[in-house]
Amino acid sequence: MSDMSENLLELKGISKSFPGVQALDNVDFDLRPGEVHALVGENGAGKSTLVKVITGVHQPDAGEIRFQGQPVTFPNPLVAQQHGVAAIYQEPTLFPDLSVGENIFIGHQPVRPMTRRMDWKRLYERAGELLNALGVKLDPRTRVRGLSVAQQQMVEIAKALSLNARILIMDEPTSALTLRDVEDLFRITRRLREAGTAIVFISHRLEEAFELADRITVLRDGHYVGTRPVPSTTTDEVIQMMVGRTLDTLFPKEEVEIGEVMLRVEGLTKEGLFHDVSFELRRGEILGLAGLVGARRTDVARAIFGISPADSGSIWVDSRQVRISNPQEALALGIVYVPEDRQQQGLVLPMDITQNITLPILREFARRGGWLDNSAERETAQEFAERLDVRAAGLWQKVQQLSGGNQQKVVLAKWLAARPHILILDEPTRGIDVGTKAAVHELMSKLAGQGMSILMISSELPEILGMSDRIVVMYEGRVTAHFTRQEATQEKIMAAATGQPFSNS
Amino acid sequence: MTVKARAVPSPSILSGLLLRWEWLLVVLLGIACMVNASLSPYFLDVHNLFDMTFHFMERSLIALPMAFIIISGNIDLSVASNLGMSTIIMAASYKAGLNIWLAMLLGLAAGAVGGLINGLLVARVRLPSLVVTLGTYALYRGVAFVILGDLVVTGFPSSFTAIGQGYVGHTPIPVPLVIFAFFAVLFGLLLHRTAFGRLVYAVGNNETACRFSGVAVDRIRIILFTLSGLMSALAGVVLSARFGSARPNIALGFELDVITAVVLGGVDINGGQGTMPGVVLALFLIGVVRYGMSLKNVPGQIQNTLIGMLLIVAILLPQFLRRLASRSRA
Amino acid sequence: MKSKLFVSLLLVIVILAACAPPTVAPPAEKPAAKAGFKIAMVVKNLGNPFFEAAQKGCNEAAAEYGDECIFQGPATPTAEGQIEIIDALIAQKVDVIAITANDPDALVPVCKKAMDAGIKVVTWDSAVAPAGRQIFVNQADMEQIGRIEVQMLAEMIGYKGQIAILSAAATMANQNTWIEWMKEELKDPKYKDMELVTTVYGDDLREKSYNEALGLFKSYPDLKGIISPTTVGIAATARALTDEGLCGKIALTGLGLPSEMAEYIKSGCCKAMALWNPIDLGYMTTVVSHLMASGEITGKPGETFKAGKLGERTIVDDGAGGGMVLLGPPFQFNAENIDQWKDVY
Amino acid sequence: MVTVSEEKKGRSLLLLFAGVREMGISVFIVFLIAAVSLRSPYFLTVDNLVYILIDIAILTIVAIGETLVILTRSIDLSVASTLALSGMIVGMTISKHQGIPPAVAVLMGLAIGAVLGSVNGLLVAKGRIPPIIATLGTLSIYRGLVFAISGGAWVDAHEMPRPFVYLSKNTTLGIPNLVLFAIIVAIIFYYFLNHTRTGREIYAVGSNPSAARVVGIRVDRILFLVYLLSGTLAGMAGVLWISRYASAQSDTASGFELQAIAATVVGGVNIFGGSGTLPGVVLGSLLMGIIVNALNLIRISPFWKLAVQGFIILLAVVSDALLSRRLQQAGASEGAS
Repeated sequence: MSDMSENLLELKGISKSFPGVQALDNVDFDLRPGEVHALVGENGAGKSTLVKVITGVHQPDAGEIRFQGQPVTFPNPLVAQQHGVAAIYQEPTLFPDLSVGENIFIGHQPVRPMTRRMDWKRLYERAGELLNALGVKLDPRTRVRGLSVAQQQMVEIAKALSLNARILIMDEPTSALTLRDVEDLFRITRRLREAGTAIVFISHRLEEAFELADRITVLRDGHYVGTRPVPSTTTDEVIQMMVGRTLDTLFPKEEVEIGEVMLRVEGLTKEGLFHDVSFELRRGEILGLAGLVGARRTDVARAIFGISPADSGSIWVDSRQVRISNPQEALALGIVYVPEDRQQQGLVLPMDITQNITLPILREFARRGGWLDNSAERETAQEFAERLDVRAAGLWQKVQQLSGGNQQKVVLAKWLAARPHILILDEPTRGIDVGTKAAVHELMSKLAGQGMSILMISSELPEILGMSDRIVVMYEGRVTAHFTRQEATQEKIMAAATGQPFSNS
Repeated sequence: MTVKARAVPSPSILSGLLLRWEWLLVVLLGIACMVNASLSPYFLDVHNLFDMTFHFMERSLIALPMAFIIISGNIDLSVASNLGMSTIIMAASYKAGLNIWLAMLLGLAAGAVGGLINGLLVARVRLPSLVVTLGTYALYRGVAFVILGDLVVTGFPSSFTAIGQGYVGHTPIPVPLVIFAFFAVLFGLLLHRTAFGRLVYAVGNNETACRFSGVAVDRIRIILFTLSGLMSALAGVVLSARFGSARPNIALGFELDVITAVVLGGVDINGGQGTMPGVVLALFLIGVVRYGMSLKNVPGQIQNTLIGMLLIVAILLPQFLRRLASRSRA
Repeated sequence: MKSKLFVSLLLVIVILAACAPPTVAPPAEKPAAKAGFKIAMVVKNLGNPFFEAAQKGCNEAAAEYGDECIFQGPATPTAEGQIEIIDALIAQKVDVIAITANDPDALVPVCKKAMDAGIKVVTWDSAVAPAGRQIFVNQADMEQIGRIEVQMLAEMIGYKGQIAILSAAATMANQNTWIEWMKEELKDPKYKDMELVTTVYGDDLREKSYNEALGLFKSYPDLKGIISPTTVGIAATARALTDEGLCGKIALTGLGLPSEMAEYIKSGCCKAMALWNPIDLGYMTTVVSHLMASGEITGKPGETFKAGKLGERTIVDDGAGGGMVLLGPPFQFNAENIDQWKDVY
Repeated sequence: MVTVSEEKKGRSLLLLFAGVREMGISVFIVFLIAAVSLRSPYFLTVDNLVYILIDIAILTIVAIGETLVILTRSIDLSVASTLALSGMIVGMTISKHQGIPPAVAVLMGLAIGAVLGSVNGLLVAKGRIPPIIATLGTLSIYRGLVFAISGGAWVDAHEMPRPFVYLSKNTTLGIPNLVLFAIIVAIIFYYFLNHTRTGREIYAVGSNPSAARVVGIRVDRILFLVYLLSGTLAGMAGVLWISRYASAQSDTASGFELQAIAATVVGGVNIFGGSGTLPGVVLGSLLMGIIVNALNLIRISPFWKLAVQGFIILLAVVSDALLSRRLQQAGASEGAS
């Protein structure tokens, strides 16, 4: 392990700080050809910063990078690229207006030797070859705008391949993927490993790290904790390294009494998106909405919340039929929606915690003539920030300075402050660290216990199984199954979610 | 609230205070006054100083809602054309025999409708505001010409012209200045002290998150553009009262002056940031600089050049200082 | 935030107050009794050839009479810009303001203000409405200019065919008056075969006038003649005629600067045109301004004076109860005389 | 499996997509032409169509420069002032040195435009001033400089050398020179945008600036370049302008920037960057030219022109937006299966 010549890339004593944050503190990391090296840690542990140091986006304040034993610096992404470093990020960094083929070759498009003219024919041929090699059926002339996240990831991988990458960094590539897509990704990853590519794999799903990786390195709060070869370590050990303690249970759903029907959806249809969706949600119940990415669960939620209302079908709240044509009306009925994309849809990043929490209920603090009662506003924000244990220097802190987990807490605080009866959560724990995840689950359980009705969209089966009282499964815009907590199994849900025939005993 | 000491420095009070845009403008305004006073003996005269404000009160009235619109992440290029259209509708209906005050209300309503159309196209059809108002920029001015052609409306009653030419009682304070002061305070309070103002900032910073938070984004946009149209019409009332006449080419080219002032006032052209005091200071800064140059008989074109330089230097200066500061820190 | 707002508003007031100390500071410069008047000539916009020529006359007369000629104008021809300038001139306590107005009515209030401040208001070229002026230096009789242009064009096209007018902006007082007189002249039976089909506006912008001229050629294929009573318009039209090869097919006349039009007059594109001498106009305006300031004339009809190199003049009635000085009949330019004028203005 | 479910269908739809920006405006232009032809038979003559092409040549050149800038999510408000300043400097030079051949005059214009454009580029790329502010500033500054260097004087027809005045008037191979200039510029920039790496990087920067940085595109350089090119084209347009109108003045082309932006936007360039094609922009300029020409031909009152012009621009933009949105929705529902 310590043989220098064996290492393709070696980082020693890397430190990096940003105003107010020590993102990396004396971190070591090494990478060998033909291995998958998983990098794990809670959010804010410094994984992404380390990746950006390797890809040349950030320059370390201290420390040394060795490539094939030689010290190097990566002053910009281009130099890193020239050393064969390629990266795939959680959010695909593609150009929506350009074609798939162009995206693959951006920055190193094939040109005719003399004229430097773009060789479009060769570009599309080679792009087609790369996509074929990955087993992806995608026309390289298609525009990227409109592709699914999974398709975009594949374009990213093809892009990395086109660079003949010797080091491929995958930063949370699976968080937006369905199980099936993840399997594809793993298949491709293994193939790359066999071809001798060194792969850095970052994921918050430990089971994936164990499935794929040869070694696992753990970071915590910007510090290096340790590296373990996979066969000789356990999930428990790695979790302990990550959080510094053992976790008892991730899914603490308590049994609560289920009350009357709070929300009933009947025959909800939106042309081209979903058809004839029906289900009901009771007081104190957590209803899991399972399915693959692209099953149009989010579209159903958006229809209920009034962001893009359905074409036909009816919604009943508290046994009254209602029309919800915009979020304001949903809000008035006590329905709130916590979107999956926190940064874009959930938060106003440049504004402070107070202002974010009170955004939907600002009118409550408006006195005569619209005058804002700042102290009342602050009190409310304080109350809910405390209830959710938001960690920040103060309520005045801008949300963009908070960690991902704390941002999610602010989003939840915002919606709880609106005192909803019906809470729709869209992938509530996506991309947040283990500790916050547990806190979110605990909170959901508590809220249900207080009589709130929760509709939870989740692509993580353990979460669905652990948290839901009942489960509705969708496939391609249609409801394909209903299960109770007792009858649901991973296999049954998966079958329904992939549109396969099943027997519901 | 758990205040976990996560080495986040609270913004340095000193640098925060010193680098506030408004202070920069105050300093520039002070310098402009001193330069003017030393260059021209006529500058330091109560009457002249107050009379100076006559010339930019109309632009200032439009700048108030423009600041809102830019903070909300949009822009309105049609203000001057809308001013022309609403003023001509007012003047033409007065000429047709309508009572001047009713005509004025009609003009204000027309301006509001013009703004409303902009708002509807932006909020409902979801077109970029720059594109929409570029179209109505031509359309509204065109409507003014359609209505009045090469004619002129004059002979407004003196009770009306007093709005634009008069003084408050026997003081040297012009009526337009008072009108502007009233609306500046009103808009300042609206932006900084009310729920509506807060929502304008929020929409300018992240429209999507606002939609997902149940904020009536479309309604806010429509209200803002309507308000802009209304204030343009009001500016038209003041301007035509000051002229004592109205022609279709009234206020040609005001839009760029207004945007310049708002941006100089520290409003982020990309939305989400800016203050009313900053905008008011910038309006006075430009007014004073222009007046000083007029007193020295600087040709119009050269005046524009200097204002353009002022804009660029004022935007570059803080950045330059910040870079210097960070360099010295490093 | 509240305090911030307050403080800032307060600062504005403080600065305004600081700028304006209670004692009226500036030493009121009493104008010298006889000579050394400050005469401000305000034009429609700077960079317009016609007015630049007038400035020569202003400087010439100012030098003769020992006055100072302040030449000012806005960047674009707007009333707003002129008002701003006039207000600054009032603050400077100039002795005379001589204006050619972008908008005759909009300037009245500020001109009245100038007169209230004891400043003489002279208007020239494009007059301010009677309420806002003390005397009008008229380049030529409005009626005469309008009629002459129709007569010249009629000669060229043999009193027959469609004609059009290409004017400056629709808001220009002088052009509009001339056009009224042209229409008046056309009522004469001898023009019964001539038809005025349209009036278009080039806004005194080169390219707009050019395009409007082209538009005329296209939309009226039978067009025989164009009158352009503006120096920008006639030059642009001549250029358009040349480009389209229509010289000789469509006749052109109007008011033009010899320097700009020399080429086209010689090529026969514009056989004849008229204009007064803008240098003389600037000169005359300045002389009248000087005499108004010194009190030698008051602007009443009937007064006579000697206008320097231009000789004796009498103030006549302008038809609105005020005084008016006529520069003289417009001068007609043609291929024979253009060479001696083209380098003058 | 990652697949486009029905590949064939998807592709035909996407092809339609790619063409849709130009399709919308093309349909609109055809409709307009048909409507005007009914009112004026003269409209559809070769003579008139050539005239329209000559008329839009300069607009097209400036709009192409503007397009490059808008593609990167920026805007250049200073094009008209750049045009005027370049025109004035060149005009003053050739009036003093009559021997300068027209080609050299054009090159001078290009060079002056390049300098002025690079000032914008520096302000935006290095000074990090928002584009709209930087060019709002230079709009006034360059315009003032025109006045300052000319002292308010003007250059007119008889001061210009003959060959220069005829530059814009003559034809080459039967094609009017002005049109030829526009065609050459359009071809060069079509090639540049579609067949060079740098051209594609312009789209990339506008499409996703942060991703552009990640893949190693020098965003600052691209920004600088587009302003440089926009200025260069405006500078060249300035020379053609003074040749065509045979005069250089301090108010040359004032307000032309809004026309150029309108042509660009009507031509389907997304004001938020990343998408838009050169043929679209040419069609946009053409539409603007047709509107002006048609309004003259159908003998509309001069007072109605502006209103009708504004109305048609709005109509074109609104219908284009609604059309492409409908197609996008259709596309989304297809892709959903």
